[in-house]
Amino acid sequence: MEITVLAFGIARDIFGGNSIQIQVDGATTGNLKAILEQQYPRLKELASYMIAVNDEYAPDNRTINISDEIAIIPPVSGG
Amino acid sequence: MEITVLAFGIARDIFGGNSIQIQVDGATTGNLKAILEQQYPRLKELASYMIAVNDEYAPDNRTINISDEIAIIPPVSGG
Amino acid sequence: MIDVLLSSEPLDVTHCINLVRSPDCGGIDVFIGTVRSQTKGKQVVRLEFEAYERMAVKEMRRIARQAIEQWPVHKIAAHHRTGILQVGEVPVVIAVSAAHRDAAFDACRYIIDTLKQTVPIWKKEVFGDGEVWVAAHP
Amino acid sequence: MIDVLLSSEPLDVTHCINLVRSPDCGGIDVFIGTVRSQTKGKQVVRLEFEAYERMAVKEMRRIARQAIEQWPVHKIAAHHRTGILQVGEVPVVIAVSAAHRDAAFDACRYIIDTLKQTVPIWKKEVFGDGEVWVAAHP
Repeated sequence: MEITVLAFGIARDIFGGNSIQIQVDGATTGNLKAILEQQYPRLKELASYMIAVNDEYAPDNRTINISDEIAIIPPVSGG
Repeated sequence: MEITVLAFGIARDIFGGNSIQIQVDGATTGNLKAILEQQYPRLKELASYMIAVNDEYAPDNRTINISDEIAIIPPVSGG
Repeated sequence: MIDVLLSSEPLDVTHCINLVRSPDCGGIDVFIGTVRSQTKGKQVVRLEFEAYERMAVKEMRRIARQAIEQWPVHKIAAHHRTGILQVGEVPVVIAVSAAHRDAAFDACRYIIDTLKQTVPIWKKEVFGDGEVWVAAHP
Repeated sequence: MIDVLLSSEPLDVTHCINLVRSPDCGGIDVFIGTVRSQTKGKQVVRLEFEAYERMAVKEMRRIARQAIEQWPVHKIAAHHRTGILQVGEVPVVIAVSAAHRDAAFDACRYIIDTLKQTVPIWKKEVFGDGEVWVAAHP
């Protein structure tokens, strides 16, 4: 299935846009990270990053469904 | 010598006015406290009180001079 | 009472304070972030804040709820800017009221500390000779 | 910069904040005392504050100087009311700015905690059926 990954901050610069389409099948957030890092190796240079599923931080073993809203969350720096 | 002791808060109620005249000679602040407590026994019911000399808290062994401004400082409760 | 706002308009500190005032409260602690003119010795031209808006608001509410569970506080306002901010402008205001001041101080500090760690908002520092996403790299 | 005020007029919180704002500062912590409607379950009609004015101002300055010595803070405003205050009114405002927020929080809290212990200001709580000088008796 093809999912949309929203990007913010430096991830938007790395992706070259505020979202990307990516092909994953029966994937977890952990699998998604591996796929993203393969296609966008600069992600590995970040201090850290998280995946959010439906507006919440998700652990690496979270299964991704077609209806989920997925976002990549680079190190936050609000305040 | 006769000195003026300024009074605030509950000390004003105890003295019945915002200052009193009191006779002391070669006294320290500690002596002054003893004299005040004799004349105004309700001072002994306070949680504590201090003597200020010239706008500063004074230790009990501070000698009192005729030119000093003396005040009795009952427990403070600002803020 | 929790009042959370993410806004591209200037924040109103007085409004935040009025939101948390209450006759049941003896004290209000307010933290106001302000844009510094320099960081690590470099002159800052401006800051640009961007947010994952829906998640940011949700996360700010979650932090405020945690604070209310942990400390006896009455009301919390947590307002955060997005967009371009000049030196001296206010990216964030946290106002917390409580019957007693210790709870207001503790909760206010917890909220700003946690906000900086978990709320999906990103700050780009723009200098005369370049720009950097704060905290992105080790 | 230290700005100390003892006033029988209502305090201006916004003015206190503006006094400490600075392009060198990343954060301001503000403590605002407010008159509570009740204390130990009794309804408060009003508070009356009285001060040994010259000594109180001197002591507030001393506390602010101590805070500047102990923490890397830039500017401090410490304003305190005298006279009669109704429920909801503001007896005290402490505003502290600093490059980094930890110093602002620590210094602000130190100042209000120490002010309550040492500054010669007295508060009388007036109830429907009597009045009491706060903290006077054990």
